[in-house]
Amino acid sequence: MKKLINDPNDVVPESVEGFVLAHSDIIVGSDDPETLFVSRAGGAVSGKVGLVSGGGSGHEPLHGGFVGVGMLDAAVPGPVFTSPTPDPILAATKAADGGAGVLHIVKNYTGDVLNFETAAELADAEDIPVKAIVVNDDVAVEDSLYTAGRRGVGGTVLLEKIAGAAAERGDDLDAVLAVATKVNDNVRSMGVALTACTVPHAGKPSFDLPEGEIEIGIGIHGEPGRRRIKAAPADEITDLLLDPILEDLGLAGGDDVLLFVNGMGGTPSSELYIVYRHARARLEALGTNVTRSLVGNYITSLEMQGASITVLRLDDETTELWDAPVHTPALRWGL
Amino acid sequence: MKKLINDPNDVVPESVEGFVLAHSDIIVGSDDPETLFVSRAGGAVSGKVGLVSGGGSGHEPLHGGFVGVGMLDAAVPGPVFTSPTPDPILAATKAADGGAGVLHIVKNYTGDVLNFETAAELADAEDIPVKAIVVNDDVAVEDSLYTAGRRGVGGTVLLEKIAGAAAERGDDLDAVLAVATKVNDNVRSMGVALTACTVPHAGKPSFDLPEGEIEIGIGIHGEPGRRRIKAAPADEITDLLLDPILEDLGLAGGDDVLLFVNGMGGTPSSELYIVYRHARARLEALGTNVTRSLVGNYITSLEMQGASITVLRLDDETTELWDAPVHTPALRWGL
Amino acid sequence: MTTVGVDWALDWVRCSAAVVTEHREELIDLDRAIGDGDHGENMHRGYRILLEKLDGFEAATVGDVLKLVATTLMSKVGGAAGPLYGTAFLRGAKAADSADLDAAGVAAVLAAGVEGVVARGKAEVGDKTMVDAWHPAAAAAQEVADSGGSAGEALRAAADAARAGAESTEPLVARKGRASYLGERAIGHRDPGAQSSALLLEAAAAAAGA
Amino acid sequence: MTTVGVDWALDWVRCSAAVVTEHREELIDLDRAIGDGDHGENMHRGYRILLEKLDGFEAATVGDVLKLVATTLMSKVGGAAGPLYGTAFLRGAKAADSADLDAAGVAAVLAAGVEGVVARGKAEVGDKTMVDAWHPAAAAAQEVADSGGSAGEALRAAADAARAGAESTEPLVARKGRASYLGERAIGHRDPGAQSSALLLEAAAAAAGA
Ligand SMILES: Nc1ncnc2c1ncn2[C@@H]1O[C@H](COP(=O)(O)OP(=O)(O)O)[C@@H](O)[C@H]1O
Ligand SMILES: Nc1ncnc2c1ncn2[C@@H]1O[C@H](COP(=O)(O)OP(=O)(O)O)[C@@H](O)[C@H]1O
Ligand SMILES: [Mg+2]
Ligand SMILES: [Mg+2]
Ligand SMILES: [Mg+2]
Ligand SMILES: [Mg+2]
Repeated sequence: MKKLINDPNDVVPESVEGFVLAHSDIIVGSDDPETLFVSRAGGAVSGKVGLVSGGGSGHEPLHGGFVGVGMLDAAVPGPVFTSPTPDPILAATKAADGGAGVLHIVKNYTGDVLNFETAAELADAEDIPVKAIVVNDDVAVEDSLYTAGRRGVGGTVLLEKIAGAAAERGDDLDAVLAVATKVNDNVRSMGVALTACTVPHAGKPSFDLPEGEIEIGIGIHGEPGRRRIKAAPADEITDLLLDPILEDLGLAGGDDVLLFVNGMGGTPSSELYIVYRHARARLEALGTNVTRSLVGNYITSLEMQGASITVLRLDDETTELWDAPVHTPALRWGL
Repeated sequence: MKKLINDPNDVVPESVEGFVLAHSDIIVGSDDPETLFVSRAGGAVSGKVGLVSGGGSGHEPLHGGFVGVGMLDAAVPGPVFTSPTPDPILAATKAADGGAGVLHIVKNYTGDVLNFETAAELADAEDIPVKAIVVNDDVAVEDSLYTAGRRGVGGTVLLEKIAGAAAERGDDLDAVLAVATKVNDNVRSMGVALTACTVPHAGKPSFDLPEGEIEIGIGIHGEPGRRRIKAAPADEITDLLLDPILEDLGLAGGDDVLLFVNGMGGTPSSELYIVYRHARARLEALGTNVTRSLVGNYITSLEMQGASITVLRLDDETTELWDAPVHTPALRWGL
Repeated sequence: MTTVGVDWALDWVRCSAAVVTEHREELIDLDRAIGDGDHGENMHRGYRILLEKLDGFEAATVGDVLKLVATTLMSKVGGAAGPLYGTAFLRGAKAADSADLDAAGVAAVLAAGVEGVVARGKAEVGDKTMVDAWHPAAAAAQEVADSGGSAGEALRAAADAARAGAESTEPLVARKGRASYLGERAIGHRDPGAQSSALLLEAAAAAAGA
Repeated sequence: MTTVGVDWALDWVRCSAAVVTEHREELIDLDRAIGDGDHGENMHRGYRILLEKLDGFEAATVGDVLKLVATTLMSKVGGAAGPLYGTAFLRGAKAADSADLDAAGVAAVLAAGVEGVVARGKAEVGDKTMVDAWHPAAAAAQEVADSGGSAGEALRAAADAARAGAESTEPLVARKGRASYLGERAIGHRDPGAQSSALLLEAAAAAAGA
């Protein structure tokens, strides 16, 4: 294991401390390290729906990097790859509440769902109305009664941006939830790993992936994917990720889409653009208009090499909300 | 070698193609693939000094990611880790020339210096006044008559931003060069590698770095560093990078600085913030004011794991120019 | 022991902390294989803090101890296991509001625990989760109670059944939790949560000297 | 051969392309050790394109061929080697504006080439660069010319001296180019540019059948 860390126990608190210091113009850390979260420097925005997300650490910049004007109000980092407990989620929910209620943006993993559920109950007991959107965009996972359902992956980033803009323009809690639901319904993702990642506490790679083999349908927690295949050219891998997305999304010629190529943390951006190039050509060949794009490391798995592709079908409203100004550590425009 | 690429020969052109497509609102690629460069979508800005940089590929987002309003006018990507030849540099220089002359921003490597020199001679023959700033901020390299001199590394990013803002506000060629020189005189960097990177054409890591060892004083081309040491906690490594920087820069208590922690491409941002945290504490203990910060992958070495620290001594002018609006694929604010 | 009481409950916590520490890496490795590699660390973190809280803790009933376990795991473990174990111990605590438990009392605590896990996690036996350890354990304890056995015997039977239950997860495809994403590839691996449940129940028996 | 002419120059290019292709990986590995691992690929790219350009190329003098080599390497190789080799061949071409070269002519071309490299790169003998191959090669050719040898003999002597010169870089610390960043760690490694220079000069001798 090779990492720029001190004690594995201190990875999350030290990293968050540095993160808050580096971005102190827009975010603050919680006072109590026992209920660790980050939130907007100015505090809750009165009258605005608060947006709170969170989950295990190791996916940076998700979620802390998306706290700021036009996006989240607070983010709760758990231990690496481990959902945070209800206490800090509750504390973040309180910090994000401007009197108009709070939306929990939860990636669909059993741990995240259960801990956010409990926090929402506790918030309810303190008279803070909470609704939750459970993001489940990963087409690598069969969505059936016999699984935990699809995982939440790349679509989460797009949803946080778009729902954040809806809250910022003054939508009420139900309206923000409706926008979030629309995004979740229209977004699909799939990922590939070239190498495994190493959880600091485990000290060993999360799985063994020999030279010449790659994992298709990988998640963001270093879980093995659905299948292992021989290494292949980027264009072929791109097809393997894109085909299930296109099928599931049922894109029609003339649809506007946002194409998001995400790096898993250890892949150079030059490679992401090679994937983007072919994915874009495929989408355009279908008659789809790639009207918005995002390429980079936005939802990662520590130092894993690999990428995921996310396609979001846009309409006028979601396009406008995507374009709205945003000022967070990891996503910024118009401000 | 595990990479999301097709033919190693196509890595640079395909990546640049995807890059240009993803950012077509602000940049364009050159028409002729034989003289590959990227430049601002609107063409040269009349009356503004043009800024051109370039060098081997593999350091993305440098330099293409910094083309746009407030920063570069054109960037020339060579083959991976290989300086581009004079032809595309000349073509980019012409594309960047708005009638006020062009500044070449050259990292101090023999190849870059020689090829930019030739291009400048050719531009001169076409009556385009060209001046060059050779960036040499890497304190890992002894600066003496008996070496090729210090390398240009992280300081390049800061210099491109600040000189770009000077050009944007209307400074003439000599004035932009003066600002660039001031930045170069006040910036120092040093890097560490935890793993080597693999040049696609070579197919093998650029050096062997066993588990438990790291390279101190690494460059950005996968060159081995000055010395190899046992892996150590992040805070110790941070000290090893920071000490020579502080010594060489001769910082005084009360100085304002920009602290830049850069990822080499394969390091999670959470680790960069751990480095940032300790570097910042060290600087503050010295009585230095860290008034600006930058943390992320801005000048990389393919998929190398590692980081570099850059410290820039700021004054009112460079602070103001740093804060000025910028709109490029990789750095954006105020627009 | 015919009955088990507060001292047993406190010992259970201490024995649990010991086995969880001892098996931390094993649980990490099981979770690396079909999950995300944190289960051992999560349980270890929870029980380490729980041990600290035990210092000077005053309990009148077994339920008081189990409630401390519940709230600590709930607020310190995180992931899927934290809320599930938290709920299990919370329900178990409610079923154990007396100073001493006989075999029927033990069986009632375990049954309440399973119900809690199922209520939160919606898993059934055979879904390759901790339910596959808890469910047979509760049933085995009930059998001992029905046939007039002691609390210690009930705990021993529960521990044995839990171990068998954990083993029984190996050939299964998972239908809940993170391993469910793997489909057929989960076959051949033991579920980490079932394994930690078996360890905790073994600690319960050991604490009773059974 | 007493003199070498345009055919020799064309053959030199072809032989160079062959050895550069054959030794591509060796040059990459030398550059990986003390540089950035691209030298073999850079030279290979340049000579591949040069071969294509040779198709149908009409040359009246050795200089015409060397000029094509110069401009192609200059505009296709990049890195440090591109402009340095480009300048060497450009200066060499100027010194070779006749149809045939005798030993003195060969020596003059090589001397002009070294001067070009030194003018651009400012390296001296012993700095662990391609100069360490070119400089003794030019001197050896001059000696053959002085003692009345043939062009072929001059090329053979140059090739031998270049090989020895490349070998002589192994124990050195580098003072120019990328290897200079390594300090003492460059010791024990042959300079890639010196090695490619030796290969090119060996090709020159081979093309003359020497
Ligand atoms: N829906 C569920 N019902 C019962 N147990 C579950 C469920 N989901 C997960 N588990 C248990 O949780 C264990 C994983 O715990 P842990 O690794 O700590 O959390 P996470 O999966 O969030 O990383 C699994 O091995 C399984 O036994
Ligand atoms: N200043 C110099 N003078 C002479 N030769 C040099 C100089 N700098 C570098 N070289 C030569 O160039 C070679 C490296 O070429 P190459 O790897 O193609 O370029 P780069 O170093 O830019 O990657 C070195 O091995 C050395 O022989
Ligand atoms: Mg987990
Ligand atoms: Mg190079
Ligand atoms: Mg787990
Ligand atoms: Mg090289």
